Amino acid sequence: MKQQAGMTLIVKTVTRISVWLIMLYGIYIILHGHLSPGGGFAGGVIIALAFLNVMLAFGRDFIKNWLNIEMLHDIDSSSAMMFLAVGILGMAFGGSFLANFISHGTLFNLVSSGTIQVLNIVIGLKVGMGLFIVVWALALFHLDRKEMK
Amino acid sequence: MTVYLLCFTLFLIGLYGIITKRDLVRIIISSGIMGYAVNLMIVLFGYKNGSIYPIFVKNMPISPQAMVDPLPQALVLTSIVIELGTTAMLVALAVRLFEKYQTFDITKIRRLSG
Amino acid sequence: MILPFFIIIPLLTAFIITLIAGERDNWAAILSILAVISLVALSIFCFATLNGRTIVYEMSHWKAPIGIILAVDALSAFMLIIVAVIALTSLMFSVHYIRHLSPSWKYYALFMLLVTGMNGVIATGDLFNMFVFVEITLFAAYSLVAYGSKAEEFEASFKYAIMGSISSTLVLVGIGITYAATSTLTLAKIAEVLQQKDPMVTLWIGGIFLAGFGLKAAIMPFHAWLPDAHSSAPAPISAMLSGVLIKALGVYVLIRLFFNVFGGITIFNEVFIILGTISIMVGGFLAMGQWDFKRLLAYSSISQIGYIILGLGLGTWLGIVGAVFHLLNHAIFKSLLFYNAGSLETAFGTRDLRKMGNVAKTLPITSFTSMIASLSISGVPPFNGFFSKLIIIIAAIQAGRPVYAILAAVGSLITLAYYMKVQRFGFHSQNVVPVEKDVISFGMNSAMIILAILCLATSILIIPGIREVTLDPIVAVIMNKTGYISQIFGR
Amino acid sequence: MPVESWLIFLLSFMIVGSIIALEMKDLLSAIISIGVVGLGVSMAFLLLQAPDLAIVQFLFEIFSIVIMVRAFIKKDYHKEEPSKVNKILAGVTVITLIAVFFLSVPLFKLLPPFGEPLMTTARYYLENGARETGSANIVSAVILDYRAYDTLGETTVLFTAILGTLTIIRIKKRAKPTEEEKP
Repeated sequence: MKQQAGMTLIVKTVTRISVWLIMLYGIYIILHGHLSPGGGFAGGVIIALAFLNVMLAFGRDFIKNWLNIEMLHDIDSSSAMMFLAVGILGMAFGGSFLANFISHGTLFNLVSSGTIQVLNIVIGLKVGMGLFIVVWALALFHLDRKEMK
Repeated sequence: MTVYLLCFTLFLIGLYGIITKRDLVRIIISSGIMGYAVNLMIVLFGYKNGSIYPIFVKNMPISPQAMVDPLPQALVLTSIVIELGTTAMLVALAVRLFEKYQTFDITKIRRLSG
Repeated sequence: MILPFFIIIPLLTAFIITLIAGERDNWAAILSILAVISLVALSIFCFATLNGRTIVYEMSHWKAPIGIILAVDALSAFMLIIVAVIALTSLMFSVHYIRHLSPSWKYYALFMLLVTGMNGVIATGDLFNMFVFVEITLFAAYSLVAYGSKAEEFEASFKYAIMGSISSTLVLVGIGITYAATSTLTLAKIAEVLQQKDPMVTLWIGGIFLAGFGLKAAIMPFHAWLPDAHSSAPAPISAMLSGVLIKALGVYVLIRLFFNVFGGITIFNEVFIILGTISIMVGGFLAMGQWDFKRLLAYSSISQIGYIILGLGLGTWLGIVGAVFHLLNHAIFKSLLFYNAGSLETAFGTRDLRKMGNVAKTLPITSFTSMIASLSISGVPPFNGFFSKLIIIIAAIQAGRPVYAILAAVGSLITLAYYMKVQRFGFHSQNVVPVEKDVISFGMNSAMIILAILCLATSILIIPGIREVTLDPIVAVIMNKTGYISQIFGR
Repeated sequence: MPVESWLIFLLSFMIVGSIIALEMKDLLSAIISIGVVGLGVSMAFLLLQAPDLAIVQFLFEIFSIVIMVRAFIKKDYHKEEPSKVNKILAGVTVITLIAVFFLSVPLFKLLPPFGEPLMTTARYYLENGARETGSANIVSAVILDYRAYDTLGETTVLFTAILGTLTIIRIKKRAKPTEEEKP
């Protein structure tokens, strides 16, 4: 298991291209959450799966250098806080907690629907980072135990 | 009616699994089955014959009367996310239990009794 | 305007703690204590300014059946106070107690999420929202039970998580069926619509919710998870779980659903009475056989919850006064007893009552406060537990159910018996066990002293002049179903 | 009715799949069968005109399968022989559950029949949702505007679950030594 980090060359080459496509698709899904099926949760999972793809193809050591796990933790908690901040801002400007206080724009435009889009982005970030951290932690758990033995 | 009952059967299979299985992984799987059944049941309650998804599309006038109920879908979205959280947490616990006891068998994991 | 802050304050604190986490663990403790102090002040202010009204807050600016509302009446405000006060003492106790469990910021973050979840459950007026916050509470509770990473803690946490997942799924089934039958999720609207439906529907939904939330309240046939989870957790968390969690998630929700929403179906009262009495007796007998102090306390919780359920089931004014009063009292003395257990564990490194000794000399405060708590919980006159149990027993006689009154009195004697056993073997035995000086910190001692004082002080709530402004509005809310509906819709 | 018959077919398929998942000896096969059942749920959502849910269910299913495979499929996990299921317990459970099933058949008749929901509050969302929130996707409008507070709770649930999982797993974050207590 240990002698070869990650999978074969073919997988690695394909992954190198496909990761960005997957991530782009995730971002598309998040940004169009108010127009088409999908939204923050679906897009967030797609982004997490893109990271997961890299981890499975290249191995855990690679991803440690490629991504700053600390930063993922911080994005995870700060995006959760941003959701709350949108709520509090709604209280200040919209008269009620989580009120949709930004202008709604025109229906069917990409930038429209006020806080719905903002919240979709926030949720996407939160879900993407958070779920990847879970898989990362589970993977690291086995690594830790193996080193101990 | 038949659909409801089949869905309920799925739920009961999950319940059966949780009660009788002696293996942590099977228990986690059973709780997942129960979750599927409930999610599906809630969406079934919101389906309206001959209607389409509750999303408006540009240049395609659809009457709101011809749409399915959006609220159960919103509820189930929440419930799916919660399900994933439960699964992650149960898996983490099961892995730690395996590390401590070297087994997935719940009959052998019995430090607490009474 | 103040209602959303019951959720915002603890939630924001939890997020800030996770953001600044790391070496600054002290910050986490200070921040969470500040947050909980503000919650105590806010909830007392809220209760004091209610005057029998219901405060309704419309989330996202949408009216009741369309959006989610927060609705706080006397009962909710009362529960909010209990949660905040017990959380405060629990945090005071934690600061020193969990020092040996590394990264402690996670502990505080999860603790604040636990408080968020309970506040959310109590404050909400929406059925599905209640479910979501129940889940937050339970997830935080599972991870806090497993916090010490010992094998039996994982085992207890796994059992708890499985039971929690069964009960949540049942609750979700109930929510789905309620929605199918009524096409709304606002509790008050559900109550209104169900009045016009076939009573069989209400009966069915009620049965599912009774199983779902009964599991969370650990009423007798659904109690199996409780002793493990409550005895394995760190002591301050056991106090939170036993003291408030099973009440906020179990008893409070049962009251809300079965009195304010489904109210008026007598068969549920019968079920409550029978389940309550079974819980009293079986919980008591199981507690008697335990030598592990925390396990004994956990079984005793089942028995004491039985009293609350019995009082509610009687359905008379007096019975509900007793139930509400006992709910408050049990939160106080059970938390205190768990702190005692925690401080004994710190001092002796064991929870086995037979391996302790000369506590009165080495740990005077622990010994003294545990004496007060034991007397309270077994119903000895000057303390609060006596009054609430007495009221429930009198109510049972008045309601024409002398058998249940006798059983409740016998249950009280059993309680007295096993707490005397605790005092005899645990605190005043002849064993001489060496203990380091000053293992119990100032924070732990003051938490115990505060609750011991409250044990005495809450007895005055029963004095007629004070009862009219404290307990009576709560009972009025519970007994008045149409009032609940009309207050929320502002008619 | 085509939708209903398709659903009956899918549900029977899922019931068979979940029985296989529970009774299969091998862990990997069990996990894969449950994945197939999850995909069946996703297809059912598509049939029920819930594309949002179909996407989310599909992705979350993949994710939970990955978590379960990563966590449970290790070589050293396969050594043990699972202990026998208690026959009496299984029998009693099956009988009880069958009784529950037949008791609840008349109760399902009290609900509105399949395909005809009441939709009293839902009608408001459909008629006014797009105008009032500016979102063409009414499900998005419901979860992020009308019931945004639920979604805040949901995000918090996920946050709690992640924090809890990390607490249970105890990886070394920020170079702080974790203590390992031996059982």
